Amino acid sequence: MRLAYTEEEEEFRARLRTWLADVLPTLPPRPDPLDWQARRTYDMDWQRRLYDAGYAGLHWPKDAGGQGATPTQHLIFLEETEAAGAPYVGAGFVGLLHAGPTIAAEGSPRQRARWLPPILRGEEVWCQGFSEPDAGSDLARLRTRAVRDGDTYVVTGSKIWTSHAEVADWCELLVRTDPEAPRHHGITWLALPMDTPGVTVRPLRTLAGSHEFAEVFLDEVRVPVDNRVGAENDGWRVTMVTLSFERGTAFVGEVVACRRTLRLLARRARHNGRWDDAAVRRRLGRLNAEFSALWRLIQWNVSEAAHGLRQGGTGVPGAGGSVFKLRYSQARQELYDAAAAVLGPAALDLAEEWALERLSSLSYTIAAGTSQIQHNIVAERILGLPKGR
Amino acid sequence: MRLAYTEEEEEFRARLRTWLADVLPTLPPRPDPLDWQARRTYDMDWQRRLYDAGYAGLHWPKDAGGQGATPTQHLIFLEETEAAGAPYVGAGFVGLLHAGPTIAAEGSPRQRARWLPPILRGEEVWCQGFSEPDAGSDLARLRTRAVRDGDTYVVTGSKIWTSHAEVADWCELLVRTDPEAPRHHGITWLALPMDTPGVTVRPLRTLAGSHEFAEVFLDEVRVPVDNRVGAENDGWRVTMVTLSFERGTAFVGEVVACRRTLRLLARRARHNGRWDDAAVRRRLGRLNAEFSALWRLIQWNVSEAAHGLRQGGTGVPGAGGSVFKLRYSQARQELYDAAAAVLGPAALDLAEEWALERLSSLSYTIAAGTSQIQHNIVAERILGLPKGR
Amino acid sequence: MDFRLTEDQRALRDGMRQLLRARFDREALRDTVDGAAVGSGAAAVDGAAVGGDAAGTALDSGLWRELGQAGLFALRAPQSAGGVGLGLPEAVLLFEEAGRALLPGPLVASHLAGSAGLVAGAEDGTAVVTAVEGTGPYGGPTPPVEHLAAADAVLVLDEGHTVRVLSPGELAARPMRSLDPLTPLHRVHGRRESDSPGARAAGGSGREQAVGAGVLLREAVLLTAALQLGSACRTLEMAVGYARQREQFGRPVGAFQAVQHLCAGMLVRSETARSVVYAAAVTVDEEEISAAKLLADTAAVGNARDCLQVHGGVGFTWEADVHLHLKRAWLRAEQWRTAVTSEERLASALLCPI
Amino acid sequence: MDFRLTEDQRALRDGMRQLLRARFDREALRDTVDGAAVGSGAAAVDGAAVGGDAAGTALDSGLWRELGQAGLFALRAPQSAGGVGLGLPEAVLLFEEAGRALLPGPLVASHLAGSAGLVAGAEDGTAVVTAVEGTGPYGGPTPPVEHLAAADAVLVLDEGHTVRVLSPGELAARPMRSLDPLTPLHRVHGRRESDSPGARAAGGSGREQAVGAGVLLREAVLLTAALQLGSACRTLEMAVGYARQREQFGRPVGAFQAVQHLCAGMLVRSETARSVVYAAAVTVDEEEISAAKLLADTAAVGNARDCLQVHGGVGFTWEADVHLHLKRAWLRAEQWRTAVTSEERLASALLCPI
Repeated sequence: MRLAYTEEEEEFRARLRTWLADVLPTLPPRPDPLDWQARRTYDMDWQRRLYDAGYAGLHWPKDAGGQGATPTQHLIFLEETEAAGAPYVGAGFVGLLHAGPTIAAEGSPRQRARWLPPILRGEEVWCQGFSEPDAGSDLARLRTRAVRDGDTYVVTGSKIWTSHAEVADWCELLVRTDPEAPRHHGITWLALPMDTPGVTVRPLRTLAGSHEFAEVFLDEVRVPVDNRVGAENDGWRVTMVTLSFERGTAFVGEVVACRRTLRLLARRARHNGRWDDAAVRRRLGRLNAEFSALWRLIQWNVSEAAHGLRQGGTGVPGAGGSVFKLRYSQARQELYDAAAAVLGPAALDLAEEWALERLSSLSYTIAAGTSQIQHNIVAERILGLPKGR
Repeated sequence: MRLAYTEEEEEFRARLRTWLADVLPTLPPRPDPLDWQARRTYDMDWQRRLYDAGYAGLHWPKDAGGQGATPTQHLIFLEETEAAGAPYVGAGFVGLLHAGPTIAAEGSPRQRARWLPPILRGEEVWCQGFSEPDAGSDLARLRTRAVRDGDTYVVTGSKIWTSHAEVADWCELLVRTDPEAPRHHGITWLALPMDTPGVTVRPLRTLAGSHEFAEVFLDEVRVPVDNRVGAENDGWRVTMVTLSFERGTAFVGEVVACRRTLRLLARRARHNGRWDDAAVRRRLGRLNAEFSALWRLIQWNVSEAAHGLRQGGTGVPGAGGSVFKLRYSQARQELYDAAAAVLGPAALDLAEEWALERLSSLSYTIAAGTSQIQHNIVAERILGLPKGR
Repeated sequence: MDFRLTEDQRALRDGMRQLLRARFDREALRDTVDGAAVGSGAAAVDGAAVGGDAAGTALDSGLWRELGQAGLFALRAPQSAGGVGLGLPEAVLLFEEAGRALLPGPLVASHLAGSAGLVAGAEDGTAVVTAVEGTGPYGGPTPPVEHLAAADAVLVLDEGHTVRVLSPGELAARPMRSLDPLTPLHRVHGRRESDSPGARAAGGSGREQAVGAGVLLREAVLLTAALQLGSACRTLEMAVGYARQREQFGRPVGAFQAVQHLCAGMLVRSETARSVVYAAAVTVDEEEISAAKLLADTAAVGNARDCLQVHGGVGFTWEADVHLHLKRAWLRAEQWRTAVTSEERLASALLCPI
Repeated sequence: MDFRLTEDQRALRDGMRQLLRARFDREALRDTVDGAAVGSGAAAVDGAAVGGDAAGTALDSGLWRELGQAGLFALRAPQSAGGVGLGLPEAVLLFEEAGRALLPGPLVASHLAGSAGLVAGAEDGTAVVTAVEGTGPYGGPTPPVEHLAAADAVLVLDEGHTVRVLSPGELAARPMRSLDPLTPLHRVHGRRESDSPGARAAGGSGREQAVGAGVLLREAVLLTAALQLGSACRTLEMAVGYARQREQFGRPVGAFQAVQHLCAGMLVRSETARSVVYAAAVTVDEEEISAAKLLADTAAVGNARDCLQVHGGVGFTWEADVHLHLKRAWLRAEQWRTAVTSEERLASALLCPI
């Protein structure tokens, strides 16, 4: 139990802070959230600056062009960039955190050479084609079909919840190549160029009124077999490898932001008089405890991941990841409910940032495995309870 | 929607109030809760007074010796006796509310003549032998065996959670007569004289430190076949008939008592300063709403039962019963948690009545069908969701 | 004592349900949302303050007149005054149906004005009436005013005062970017002094009777609770319907205990709320009305959230109706007596001698 | 930064677990309960005020000395003073084990006295030390004092003052019917003036060093949180063990989603609490200690309740251990900083500049 950072880690932090202080004032103005092209340009510009400064692919292995940083350095990076108000990874998300690491781990040398450098340099945008309308938590229902025709796959189906599809160059796509195979067998991983004929992108509006996601329709889309990463029907395993690259750091920035929000909320309450209500005040106090604990839980998960890596393991966060996810999705919703209690009638005004974020927070108990599924995972895989039916 | 009581109902209430005002001051002092014999005597004395005043078996049919009162009159009776601080049914509970009504509905003329009058006159005490250590919510696991030997059944097994077993004359017993039959088939209803050789009663201590319950061990106990009510292997149906006799009134007295407790708690909080804490105050305010609603829910359930009876139905509360049970068991626990918040350190002192009742309240989400089972019942039987697995 | 609805009450409720099915079905609802969303969708993202009103009113005046003809607004006006002559219990049943259908518009204020004869034309739906509440729960700002741009008159309801009726132009108000796409909202700052022709006393339209705001406030709270109750019932139906039909892991999700228990909990919330909402309609008891609003708010918000959870990703889309219920439920929880106020009142009541 | 336990820390924890397994297993626990219950069982029902103490102390002085020999009390005293010379993180690990085993006794006060050298004999378990806290969360009565009759000395810890050490006889106190059968409690009314020999200054046993109560109070809060954490982990284990073995409807109840989700929720509670309890042991930060106590209280109480629910009727019996955990958890939630105090402090901290 050593919460202090090592000298090396503190040096990394100091260097990063200096760089951020230099670079942030030189950034162009933030783009209009509705202008996808401008967002892409802005995010890729930021990625290029990271690349030039030696921060691109921080957690990627060195042989893939990354920096081979430890999970703790990655934690520090995410903490400091969020605290400094630096741009978020944005359009680079899928490339840097999912598709890239997958290709780095499972791709052929040619595939790595083709796809990885443009991700790191901020030249190509990837999106993710995993979810389908009918396959929520249940991958057995993944129905996008790929039929082999010579040296191409002919793909037909549809994907949902795809971010940045409008401006992506590539899509990491899961398709069903063996319709007879049970559950997650018979699935294959393909890299689909988004300008292939037959690909249609339709924005998907969320309840928050935003268009952060899209649906992608695939009508006899031809994808070269060369674009397949890993073996045919082995796509599920290939995909799972990706997860190891988060190493417990997935929500670092968000938790830092939540803690800042909490302090701002307390000030707002002080200002509008709700602070005098003991119930409101104590609710904020309890949330302070929640988010302190969640921050420590992240540090713990990162420590375990780092240890696992040193031992030659994958660094996939085990128990801690699901525990964190369950508690955090709950706490985040409670945070924005508390925000509404502080705001009062102003919570009905979407011009209030927190009113809008309250709406977005509703997805947290659903996305990336509903809380129901997460509970099942914890019960069966961690606690060893008999398989539920 | 007519919440006012009819003239006839108000007359019934007025007559009852007058009688209670006359009789309550003449009662002997309350017995020591540890002295079972004294409790029996006290409870049976009260029952005899009810009998003499024409209130015995209020909700029993007239042809069984009861008063044939409507569910609404029964509601009024329970409300008024609780409000006046009259004795609770106590040792008469099983006879008057379960065994008696079962015999009235399913017994032969001889059985009715033998068993019903002593119940109404407060002469014989019944206890209930349904639950078993291994058969909680799942009756398929009921294992007390009865083997036919001429004109007797030979019964071996054990029962748990039996109230008043120490002073009971009779036990309404569910036994398994067909071990091959599935689930609730193959069960038979027997009236067991508690002084039969082979019957052993052992007090069962609850977490509240009380001995309200006992275990009953049966070692080759011989019960005459004449004591069987209903057909062999038909005991489950026979037993279910009993439930209809509560007609939504099961918790009337308790809800009246909870509402009184809530007012007393508010006064206590006012007195010890916790009332100044908005969070404590509003918690009590919300509980006030909860119990107002629960009271209305009872009235509704009773209205439905009365209507069902008038239509020639059973008067079994349907949806309303499970909804009430789920909400009430939760609200009762919240009430005593709020009591602990008001009491502060005094909640650690069992000399405080509420501290002890807080412990007892823990059984409410477990007894008579856990909240989990109740949720299932509501989901499947009322909402028509597919059978869970 | 008989809690059940009378046959007349059932018939009235069924009639309203049929009317709404015919005139405001799901397609009409979504058309209204799409109409309103042109402005508010953009407003939610870019910087311009464009309220739903500016993008075209969400109110269908034809439908409003039909509701008037069906007696929704004049329901409690005496027959001698051209009203239907029914009571609060009947009004509660109709408002429950309106809540179920997510009917937009200042229903509560228009009903109060129409039934108490405060604004000419309110009773038959030719005039649309909205309202301003008194101070908020912390003595702070009043809740926003809904449908101000579409309104012909504004009731001012302040506890302890008589009702005042203003014309919308008399209010100094700024449009908000309303959370609820079907309910344009304005933040009220005060009276506009420049062009104010002075507040008309309660009992406009010629009649001079002064009405205390207290009675109308209580009724507004109760009717809002009824709207919430209807919404809670509807989201339960939506959740159950979806759980029956959506399959995962080879069976309907409704066969999973976790989903079953969410749905059962929703029924418990709505039926508990119903018992006290209906009772409060009969007793018109101040304490019971607070209980009704508190539990109906909890049921509407809780059920909408659980309905969203049962729907999973689908529930998070704009195309699903769940969010419309949740947003309206959040809005109504801030209107006409918040939880803070209700709980405080219910707490104080515990100290009163019985 | 490395959050994981060191090998030494693991060994220390395992050693404590083994010691407790050998010297205070389930049988010993139940024997202690049966011994204490003679009085409190009767007390719970009849009118006589018989505390656990009157019926014989629940403290096993042999065990207490063994704990002393194992270093539990002198753990943080410097080696130069005959102590073990370890820190709060190690103390937290040992207290977690004590909480898991439901070890009775004034562990926190004895550890504080032994590690700070405040009472001679505390360090090796020959003296038993209990404590009185300052005012309660509303400025009201202090929490009750535990194991007063078995104690040789009483620490008085009042924020902003130095520690005082009294002999038990100096306190005017009345026995309570303790909720927890293993923890006799007294309500303190004040100092007994008649036979009071005056309070000895902190630093009894010859040494004169004055110790501020603030530091010890913080440590008491943290160590109590560790006890709660251990209890929360134990009730989780009990629930999982029972759910695996108990069958209903033809399969283990642990195969039902409803039970699975209860258990998963318990793990989430205990692991979240653990992260902040361990961190607070390292930082000894006032704010983080409040968070640790708050979340550990919630975990201990919540897990005990859910454990009871998983056990069903069996959990409601005296023979099951669940209730012992729940009662101790409730007691500890009232001791050494209640939720009200923690939440208020954590709220105030939000307003401090970073």
